[in-house]
Amino acid sequence: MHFPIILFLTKNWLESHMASAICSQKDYKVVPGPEAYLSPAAASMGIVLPEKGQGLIEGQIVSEKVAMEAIAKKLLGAKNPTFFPGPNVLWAVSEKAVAKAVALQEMVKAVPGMKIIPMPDYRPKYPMINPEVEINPNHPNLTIWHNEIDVCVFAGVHCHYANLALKIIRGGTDCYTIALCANPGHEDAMISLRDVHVEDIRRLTKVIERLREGSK
Amino acid sequence: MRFDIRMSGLGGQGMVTAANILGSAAVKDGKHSIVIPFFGAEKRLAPTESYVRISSEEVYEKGEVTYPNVIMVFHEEVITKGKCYTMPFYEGLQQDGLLIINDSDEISLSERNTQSLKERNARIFYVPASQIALDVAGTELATNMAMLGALVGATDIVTFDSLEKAIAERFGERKFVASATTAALDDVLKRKYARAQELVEKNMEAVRVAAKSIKDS
Amino acid sequence: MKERKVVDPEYLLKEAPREKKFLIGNEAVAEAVKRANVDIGVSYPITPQSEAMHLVGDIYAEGYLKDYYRAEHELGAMAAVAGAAMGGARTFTATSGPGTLRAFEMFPCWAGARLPIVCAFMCRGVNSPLTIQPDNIEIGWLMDTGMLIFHAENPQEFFDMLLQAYVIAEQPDVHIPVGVCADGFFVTHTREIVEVTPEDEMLPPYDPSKSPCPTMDMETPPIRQIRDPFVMKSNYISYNAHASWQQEVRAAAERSRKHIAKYLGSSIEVTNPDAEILLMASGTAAAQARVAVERAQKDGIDAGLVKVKVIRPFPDKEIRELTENPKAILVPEHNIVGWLAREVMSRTDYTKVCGGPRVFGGMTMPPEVILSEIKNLARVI
Amino acid sequence: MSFIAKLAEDLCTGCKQCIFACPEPNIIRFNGNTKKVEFYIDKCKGCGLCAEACKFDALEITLA
Amino acid sequence: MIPKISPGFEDVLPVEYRELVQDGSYGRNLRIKDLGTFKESIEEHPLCAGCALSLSIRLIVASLPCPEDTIVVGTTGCNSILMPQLAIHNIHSLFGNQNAVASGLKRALKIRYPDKHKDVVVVAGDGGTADIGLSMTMHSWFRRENITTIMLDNEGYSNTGGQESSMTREGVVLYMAPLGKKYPKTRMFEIARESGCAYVAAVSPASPRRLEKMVRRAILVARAIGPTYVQIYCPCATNYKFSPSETLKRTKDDEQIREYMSSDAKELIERLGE
Repeated sequence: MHFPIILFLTKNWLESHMASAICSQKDYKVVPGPEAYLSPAAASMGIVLPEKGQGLIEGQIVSEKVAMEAIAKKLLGAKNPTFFPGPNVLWAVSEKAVAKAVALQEMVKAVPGMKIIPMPDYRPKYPMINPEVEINPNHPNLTIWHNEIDVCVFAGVHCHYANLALKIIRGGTDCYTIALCANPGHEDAMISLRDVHVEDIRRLTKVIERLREGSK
Repeated sequence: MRFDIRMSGLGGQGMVTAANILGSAAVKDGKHSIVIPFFGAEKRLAPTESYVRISSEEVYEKGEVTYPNVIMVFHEEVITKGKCYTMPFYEGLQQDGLLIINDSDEISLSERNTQSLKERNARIFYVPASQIALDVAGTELATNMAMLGALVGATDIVTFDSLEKAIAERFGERKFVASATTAALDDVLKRKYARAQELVEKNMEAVRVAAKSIKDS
Repeated sequence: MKERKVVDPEYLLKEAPREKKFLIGNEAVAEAVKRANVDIGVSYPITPQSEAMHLVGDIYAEGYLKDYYRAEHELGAMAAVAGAAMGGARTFTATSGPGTLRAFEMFPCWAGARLPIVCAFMCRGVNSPLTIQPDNIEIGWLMDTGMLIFHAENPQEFFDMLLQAYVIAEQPDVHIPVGVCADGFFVTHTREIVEVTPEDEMLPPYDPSKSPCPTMDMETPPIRQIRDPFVMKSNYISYNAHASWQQEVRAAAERSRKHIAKYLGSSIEVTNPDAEILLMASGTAAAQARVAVERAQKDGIDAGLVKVKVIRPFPDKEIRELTENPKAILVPEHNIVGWLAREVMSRTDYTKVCGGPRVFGGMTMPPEVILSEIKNLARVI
Repeated sequence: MSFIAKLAEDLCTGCKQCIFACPEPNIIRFNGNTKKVEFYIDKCKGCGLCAEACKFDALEITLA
Repeated sequence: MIPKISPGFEDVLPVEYRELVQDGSYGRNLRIKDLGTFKESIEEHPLCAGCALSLSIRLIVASLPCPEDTIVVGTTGCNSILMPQLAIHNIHSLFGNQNAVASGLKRALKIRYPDKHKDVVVVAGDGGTADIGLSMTMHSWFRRENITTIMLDNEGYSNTGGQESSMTREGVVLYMAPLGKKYPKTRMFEIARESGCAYVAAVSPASPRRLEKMVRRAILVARAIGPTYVQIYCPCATNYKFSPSETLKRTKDDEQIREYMSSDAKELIERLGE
């Protein structure tokens, strides 16, 4: 557990309660935690979502290409990379969802040692979750802590729940979070891509494979 | 020229309708206008007011006209019995303002009121609007039109052409948002005339007669 | 009903040809709803809102909406639009003063459930003794529900803001309700020129598949799903989930800033920003203030005006910058509590802020009243 | 201290009354081969409704 | 929607989800008699041992004619503690507004899925239905909304610790009625009938097959004709302070089985052979 909790509390209590204070927003970075007793939402700290063709790295807007490279590097350098697929890809609701699921599995295969822990739904599960087999947006950091996951990828999670989970993970763990979003992206992730569809996942997989081959 | 007009009368005399028609006519003339009724739970024969602002410039102000330069009194009881939310009836009248009162005879005012109006250099016109409405349009419900005629006679605030179009639009087939009581009076009025066109013509005649009576005076 | 075609929102809001009409605010509301391609309207009568929902009923009868009914009370109306929105429909409703309060529990619920509902608030007094007259105290209460709050000055803005509200509310990164407020009677019953877009052009339909929360139709995964979950366990982490949830609703409002800049232009409108005396006002108080500022300038007083169009998310940065230089800030308002003055004070040197004049209970605020306050200030600064 | 249901399999007739009486889902399952019920006891709260419903005294509530 | 797992993810999903897909009740037209032979869509829940209300919900869910196209609307109360564990879309909005939410939801689904039956079923407690939400409950009936309202009548407010409700019987001492309730139980059956419900029934979980028949009838009539109401008596062991094992006996002793159907509803039920 993080020790100087009082310090965190003071600094971040101020920040999250002065969410609009320009001074505290200036240098805000979305980096691995543990950040605070209750970390602020990155959007309230002045972090804005990327436009089409762009991505986010630690709160900074970069080109999509740069973001993809960064994701690949993070995944290949991870001790315990983990993929958290959400309901939109776990459940075969449409051909699009199935195609995406297949593409994501190819991505997982490209990363040596990458695990999959699913987020099958969003219920507050009773009485407990087994963090070895599932992640739940209502207690995501249990999963992260238990498995000592250092880099994780979210995909197929509804945006609202993805943001909850990403923020709690940042608040309570030192996991590096990556979000592949089909909508406009996630400020609360350390790296985020937007408008990610099947072909974009394939492109990302290619980047991972290229970097992996290059490092051999 | 900027007109800030207050119309005072009793519920059912058509102050709100007159204000809508006047504002609409001003817009047709290419001017700017804002129309607002006095907003209470208005009932028949209860004191009622409506307001129109007209200008060649853009108009921003909302709400009651508190400092009018034109006050139109639709019913003598506004003055004689104080049936008016604004007391005395000329409260807020600007310097050199205009008063148009629906009565054939001059109403005797208290010395204080006479003095006060004199200090403001108010121009006062009496017009037998209800009588004109009855004689020319065949119904007292056209009183408001005669009052508008008097206003046009005194100020040329809108053209007859636009006024006619505005009346036709108001009583035409287009759906018009009116309170329940106003809608009921609309029905009475429409029943009086065989055709919508006749309604417009008769009302315009009342407008012209009233305007002429002011011009002539 | 004319045959209608779907057009691009940006075209409809910015480029579509406009026709001048002489309308009251309530008519402008119905004209906006017509073009917003709304699925369901739910109404409940209250002055001064009623005529707007009558007219929405009329356009439903003409075929512009797919469903419409009069609810049992405002709480029922607001709950029904919530249900419809959870089912993936685009909804509209409106209320005023006491109705807002009767339904109040639903507003944080809409925001928390991330429902892109657009509701028009035709503000009126709510206290006893009864008043049906304009008074926008309810905005002061609505501000902290998590909804976006727009404040229209006139029927034209009411029309535009309602359409803009749908476009902004339904952005996947925003997806929270928008309250479009206008002062009752001063806007709802005031007839003036409103420039409207063509009757046969409408916004694209709502796409629930882009919602940040699943649609409740048993077609959207996951099927094991409650809108919206309780905290089931009493421990740090599940409360953290709830706290994060609330932060996420506020974050959504922050994200709307980008879209507000795109579709509204700006959250504020400024005249003479370098003035010694700066007025800050919203709604019809801004209209009255504009006239007072013009007259003050004619009298040789250095006065300016900031009209605040968006109350939530509050234009913090803009207000902070604008309040740096003036010697005094005057905040005229149509309510007794002075919620806008409070907002401004908390973002600047509050000793410079004069909250007032305040007019409420239905009274008109003549520009002369504001002007005399400007003159008083000019004497002392 | 907690209670759970205990089944005397030889007395079970497979009438399913216990299944219809149990407020907890997926605990009592019917085995199509043996035509008797089976208990997935992990989630049993020991309320005793199954024992009440059983007309053949095949069920009793015991200390877990 | 009948849930299916995306190919390749079968092995990563927790076992209870796999069971739901392989052995769930979706699209199989299962009945209460089949209970124990398929995976129920309620997972483990936190309600009290011996809770007749949770038994009722379990039986209601097993009775749904089309669980794959049903959306449940609940409200605050013990039922809403269970609902998140239900693998059918369900809504908790506020306390008492369930029938208004259901009205809006049903209308939205009619617009979006004109060729499909989407059953909207309200499952709420007696407080939510007959007290705080009474106006919204009754008005959904007046408006003839195509929704089914199921009241779980445990004769009091249980989730908040055992207060008297309008469904509590006269004379009963509970919190907020320290001298005993001073007026009789609200006659919701009659109210429903007079308010325009095409089908009204009262039953308890002590009669599971009858409960099933009534719930099915109520939902099928709601689809085609108009509002329906089922009142399920399910006494609360915790707040009425009796042993959980007595629940069934109490329920059986006090249950009142009643049924009313309009002539249209009767014709429909006969035609469908329900």
